[in-house]
Amino acid sequence: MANPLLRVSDLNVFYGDAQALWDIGFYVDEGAVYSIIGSNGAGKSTVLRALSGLVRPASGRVEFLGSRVEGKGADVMVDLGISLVPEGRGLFTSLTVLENLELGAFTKRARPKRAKTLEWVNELFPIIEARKDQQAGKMSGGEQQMVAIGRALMSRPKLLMLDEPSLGLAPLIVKTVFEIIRTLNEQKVTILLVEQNIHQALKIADRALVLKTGRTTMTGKGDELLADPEIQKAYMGTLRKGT
Amino acid sequence: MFYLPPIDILIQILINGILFGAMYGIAAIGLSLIFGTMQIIFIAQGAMIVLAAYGTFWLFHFFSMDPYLSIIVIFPVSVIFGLGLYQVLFRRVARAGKFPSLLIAFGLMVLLENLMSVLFTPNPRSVRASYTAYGISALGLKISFTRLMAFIMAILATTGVSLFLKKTLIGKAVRAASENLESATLVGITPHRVNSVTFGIGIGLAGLAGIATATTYSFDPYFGFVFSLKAMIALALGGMGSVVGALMGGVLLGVLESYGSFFLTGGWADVISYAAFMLVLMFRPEGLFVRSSDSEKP
Amino acid sequence: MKENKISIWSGVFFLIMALSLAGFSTVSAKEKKEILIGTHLSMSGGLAMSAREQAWAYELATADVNKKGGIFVKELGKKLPIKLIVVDDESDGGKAAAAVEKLIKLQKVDLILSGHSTPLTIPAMVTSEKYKKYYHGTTCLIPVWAGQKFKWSTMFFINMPTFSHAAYEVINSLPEKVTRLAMLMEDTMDGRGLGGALRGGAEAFGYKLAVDEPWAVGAKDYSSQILKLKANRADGILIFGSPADTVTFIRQMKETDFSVKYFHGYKGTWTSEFKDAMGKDSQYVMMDGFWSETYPYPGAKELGATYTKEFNKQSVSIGAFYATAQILYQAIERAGSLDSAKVRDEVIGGEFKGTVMGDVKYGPEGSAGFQVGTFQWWNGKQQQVYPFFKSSWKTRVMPPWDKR
Amino acid sequence: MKKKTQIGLLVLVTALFAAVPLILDSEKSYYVYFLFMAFTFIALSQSWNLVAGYTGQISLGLHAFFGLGAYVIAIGWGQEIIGFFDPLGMILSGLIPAILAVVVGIPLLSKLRGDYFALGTLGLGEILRLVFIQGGALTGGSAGLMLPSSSYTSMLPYYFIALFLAVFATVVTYLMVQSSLGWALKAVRDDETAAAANGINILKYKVLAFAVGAFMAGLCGSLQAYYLFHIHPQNFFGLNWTLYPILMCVLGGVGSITGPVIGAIFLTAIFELSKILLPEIHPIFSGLLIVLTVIFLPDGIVRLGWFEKFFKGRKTESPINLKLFTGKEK
Repeated sequence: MANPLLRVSDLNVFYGDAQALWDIGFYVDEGAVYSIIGSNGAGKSTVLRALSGLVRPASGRVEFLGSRVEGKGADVMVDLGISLVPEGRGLFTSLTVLENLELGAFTKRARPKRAKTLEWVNELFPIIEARKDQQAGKMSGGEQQMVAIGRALMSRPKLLMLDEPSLGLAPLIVKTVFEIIRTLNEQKVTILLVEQNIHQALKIADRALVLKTGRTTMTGKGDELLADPEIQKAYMGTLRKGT
Repeated sequence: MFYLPPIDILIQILINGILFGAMYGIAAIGLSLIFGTMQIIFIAQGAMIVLAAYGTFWLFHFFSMDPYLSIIVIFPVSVIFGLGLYQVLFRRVARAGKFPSLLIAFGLMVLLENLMSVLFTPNPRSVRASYTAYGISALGLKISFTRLMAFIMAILATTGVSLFLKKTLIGKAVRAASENLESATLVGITPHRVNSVTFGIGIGLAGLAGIATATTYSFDPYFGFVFSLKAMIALALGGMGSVVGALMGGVLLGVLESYGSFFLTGGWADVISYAAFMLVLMFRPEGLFVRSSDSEKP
Repeated sequence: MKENKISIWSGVFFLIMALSLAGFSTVSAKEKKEILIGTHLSMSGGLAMSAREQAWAYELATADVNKKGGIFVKELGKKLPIKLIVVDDESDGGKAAAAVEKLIKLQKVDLILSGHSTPLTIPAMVTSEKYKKYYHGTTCLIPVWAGQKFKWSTMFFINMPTFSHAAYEVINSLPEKVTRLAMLMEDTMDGRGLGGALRGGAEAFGYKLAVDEPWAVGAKDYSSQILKLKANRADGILIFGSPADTVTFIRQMKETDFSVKYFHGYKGTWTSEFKDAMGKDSQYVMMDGFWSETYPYPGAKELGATYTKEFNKQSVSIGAFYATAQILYQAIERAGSLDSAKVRDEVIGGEFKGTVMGDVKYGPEGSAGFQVGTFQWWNGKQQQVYPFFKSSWKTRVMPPWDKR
Repeated sequence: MKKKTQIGLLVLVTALFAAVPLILDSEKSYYVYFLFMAFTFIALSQSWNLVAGYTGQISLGLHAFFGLGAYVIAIGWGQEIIGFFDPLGMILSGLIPAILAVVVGIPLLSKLRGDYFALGTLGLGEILRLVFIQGGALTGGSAGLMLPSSSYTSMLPYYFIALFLAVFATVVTYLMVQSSLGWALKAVRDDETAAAANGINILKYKVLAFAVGAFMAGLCGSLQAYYLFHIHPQNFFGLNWTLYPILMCVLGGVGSITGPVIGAIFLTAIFELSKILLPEIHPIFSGLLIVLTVIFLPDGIVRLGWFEKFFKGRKTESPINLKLFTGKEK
C-alpha cells in the first residue's frame, strides 16, 4: 500500500497538567473519509486541534504527505493542506460571507487560485452566492455551517477536518450536511470527521476510530464498527437507526 | 454662578470641543487597532505620540522642515518603527497572552519617557511656525488653524484606516483576527503578521498625532501619558475595535470636556469624563456608537 | 501546584538575605575627610526642569566654597571640603521621603539641602524630622511649612505679604487701568497657596476678580476657560501653571483672538523655553522670579554671567538656590560643627550677610522671606520690574493681538 | 513536605525577619527601611497576585485601593475618629476599599471579557484621584492632608506592621488558594465556561478575590500614610502603586505563592541599586529592565528552568498562558 495521506502515531496531548490524549495512532488514506467517534469529552476535538496546529502535542509523530508536521502552527498547517472547520463553525461574524470566503484563500498556495476556487464553492453551495454580501453572523445555523465548510475549501485543502458539523442543527439540515460531505468526498477531498452523531458518522466513513477518555478503544472499517454490538450498546443505545 | 451664555459662545465651545476631541480620536484609533488584535491597551501610545512630536520638532529645528510637510517623513518612519517594535519586543511574548505584552508596553512607556528626558532634556519644546497660534475667522467664530488641521488629519486617517480594513485582504485579515484569532489562524493568517500590521498602523497614527501635538502644544517627555488615558476613554466610549467609533468617542470626549470646563472648572471636567467612562464600561461596554446587534461578538 | 519545595527555597533565600543585610550594616566610623551635604532633587519626572537649575546652583555654590579650601569646622579643628550628594526623588513625594531616608542612613550625610516644591519638600522634611537631621529648606510656601511646626527644618522662600502685593503694585503702576482681573491657579498645593495670597492681595488693593478658578494640571485644551474669561470681559490675567500649559494657554488666546492688557504668569513664563516657544508673542508677558542678576548684591552679577556663559540664557531663580546653599555653609562655619542641632540653632534667628540675595535674616520661628521679583519679557530679555529698587524699566501694557 | 512543615518554615522565616531589628539599629540602618518598603510591596504584590494569578483578571487599579486606604486614615485622623496606629482605623482602611471593590467589581466582573475589568480599574484610580483633588476641605484638595508628624517615635512599629502585612497577605492568599474556594478560582481562571457549567458562581468568587485584594491594598495604603504623614492625591493615587506590584509579580511568577515574595524583594533591591549606581539614568534602566524581563523571563523566576528542575523535576507553564493561541478565552 502506498503511503497514506496522514499518519498519526503515539500522539500525546496535555492541557496544563492534565493529559487529554494518550498514544493516539491512526492513518487516513488519500480520498477516504475517516471518522473519529466517542462520547462528550473523549478527546475527539483535541485530536483535530492537535492536527490543525492549534494545540501543540507533547509527543508523537504526525506525518502528512510523507513529512513530519507535528508542532507546526495552525497557519502553516493550512498552507500545507490541512484545513479545519472548527466546532461552533468559527465564522468571522461581523464580516460578510464573501469576505469570509476570501480570507479562506489567504494562504500563499491558495491565493492565486482564489477566483477559480470561489466558483467551485459557489457551485457546491448555491445559497452562498445568493447571500454573499450578508453579514455572516446574521445567517441561520445551517447556512453558517455551509459558509464555514466553504471557507475551509477555499484554502484548497488536501485534508478537510470537520469538527461536529451537525451540532445544533435541525435534522433536515444535518442530512444536507452529510450529503455535502459525501459530495466532497466524491470530488476527491479527503475527510477527517469528528461526530457525536455516531450512526451517520460511521455510515459515511471508510474507516473509523473510537475514543474513550483520551484513549483509542477500537478501530476498524466504518460499516464493521456500525455493526459492532459493543458500539451499538455503548453509543447508540435505544436510538438504533435513528436520524 | 450658573448662567446660560449666548448661543454663539455655546457653538464656539462645541466647535472647539470637536476639533480638540479629534486629537484624542487619532490616538484612540491606533489604540483600537492594537487592542483589536493583541487584546492589550497599548499604554505607551502617548509616549509614542510625544516621540513623534519630538521628531517633528527636530526636523523643524535643524532642517526647517514645515511640520505638515514632515508628514512624509514622520508617517512612514513611524509605520516602520511600529513594525520593528512588534518584531523586536512583542513577537516573542505574543504567544504567552496579554500579560507580558501589557507589561512590555508599560516598560516601553517608562523607557521612552526617561530616554527622551535624558536625550532631549525635560524642558518643554514647541514648534513655532507662522501658523502655530493662528486663528481662522469664519461666521463670527474663531477656529484654531492647527486644530483644524488636526481634525482634518483625523478624518483622513479614519477614512484611510477604514478603507484599508474594508478593501485590502490584509485589512480584512486584521478584522478577522480581531474578531476571532483562532479562526484566523485556521485560514492561514499568521498572528504575528496581523499584529505587526496593526502595530505599524497604530504607531503610524501616533506619528500623525505627534505632528498635531507638536504644532498645537508645548510638550515635554512626560506629556503623553494623559493622551494614553484619554484615548483609552475615547476607545471605551466609541466601542472597542471600531475605527469610526474611536474617532467619534474622541470627539464626544472633547465636547464633553469643553462644556465641562466652561460650566464647571477644568478639574471637574476630568471627573466627568472619567465618570462617563466608568458608566459606559459598566453598563454599555460595547460602546455608545455600536448597535447592540453588532456587538454580539464571541 | 507544588509549593513545598519552593517554600524551602524561599527559606534559604530569606536566610541569605538576612545574613547579607547583617553583614552590610556595620560601617566603621572613619576619620572625617569631607562634609557630606545631601539633597533630593527631581532629576527625572515632571519637575526635572526647575530642579536642574537648582542642582546647578547648589553645585556651583559648593564648588565656590571648595575653591577656597572648604569650610573651617571648629569642632574638628580643620578645614574640610564639601561633598554634595544628589539623590533623585523622581518628582514624587513618597520617593522624596525615600531619598531622605537614603541620604541619612546610607550616605550618612551630615546635613540636608532642600529639594524643590512643596509636595516634595514636605514629606522630605517629615522624614528628616524623624531622624533629627537638619533640613535647610527652600521652595515650600512659608505658611504651609509653618503650619507643620517642624523642629528640624528652616525655610527660606518668598515672603508671602510682598508676594500678594507685588502684582497689584505693578498693575497700579501701569499707564492704563486694568480693572477686571482673572485669576487661574494651577490646582496643586503651590497653586492653592499662592492663589490664597493673591486673593488676599486683590482685596487689599480693591480689585474684584472677574474670574477666579483652579486650573487642572496638564489639561490639553483651554479654549473653554478662555471663552469664560471673554464672557466675563477680563482685561488682566494672573496665572499659575507649568511652562507647557501656559504656552498652550497663550497660543489659544491668540487663536481665539482674546487680548488682555496685562498677563502675569507665575512659574510658567519665567524660563527661556517660554520665550523660545512663544517668540514674539512672549513680548509684554509678565513673570515672577526669585532673583535677578541686576540685584545690587555681591556676586549676583557674576552668578548671572556664569549661568549665561554656560547656558546662553538668563535665569531668575538660580540666585535663590545659590543663596540657600551659601546660608547653610555660612551657618556651618559659624556653628563650628556639623551637628544638626547646632547648625539649625545658628540658622534660626540668624542673619546672613552678603549672599547673592542680599542680607538674609531668619525669624525666631525659623523662616526667612525674600521679596518676589517681577519681570517683563521684552525683546527676549527679562526686564526687572519689581521690587522697584534700581529698576528703570517702565512696565508696558499689552496691546491687542492685531495691533502688534 | 507536609503542611506542618510549611507552617513551621513560614514561622521560621517570619521569626528571622522579626529578629532583624535586633541586629540592625532600626533608626540608623537603611536596610530596615528597605525591608519595610519591600514588605509593603510583597503585600501589594500578593494582593494583585490573588486577583490576577488565580482568577485571570488584570487589575490596573491597585493604586485606587491603596490611596483610598491612606485617605481613610488621613480623613479619620483629621476628624479625630482615628488615632496613630489605630487598629480600628487600619481595619477600616481595608474594609472601605473592599466595599468599593464589591460595588465596582460586580458590574465590571460580570462582563465576560477581562479587558473591561482592566480598563475599568485603571479608570477607577484616576477617578478617585480626581475626586479627592476636588474633595474640598475634607480631603484637603490638591494639597492633600497633613498629619501631625510629631507622632513618630520609631521605625520599629512600621517594620513589624509591614512584616505582618506581608505575612498576612501571603497566608491569606495561600489559604484562599488551598481551600475549595481556591479550586473554584483556578477553575475560573482556566476555563470560565467550564466552571460556569459546573455550577460555580463565577462572579461571586471573582468579586470575593477582588475585594480581599482591595482589603490588603487598603491596609498597605494606611501604613504608608502613617509613615509619610502627608497624604497627597498625586502620590497616593500614583500609577506606580499598581505598576510596581504587577512588575514584581510577573518577575517573580504570577499565580504562585512565592513568586510575588521573591519578585518584590528582588525588584526593590534592583531599583535601589540602580538609583545608587546610575543616578542620572536609572529610570531608563527600570524601563529597560521591565522590557527585558518580560521578553526573556515571561513566566517569572519561580518558573525558570533551573529553578524548577532543581526543585520540582519538571518544567511547568505559567497558568495564564497560551490562552490566546488555544482560543480558550474567547
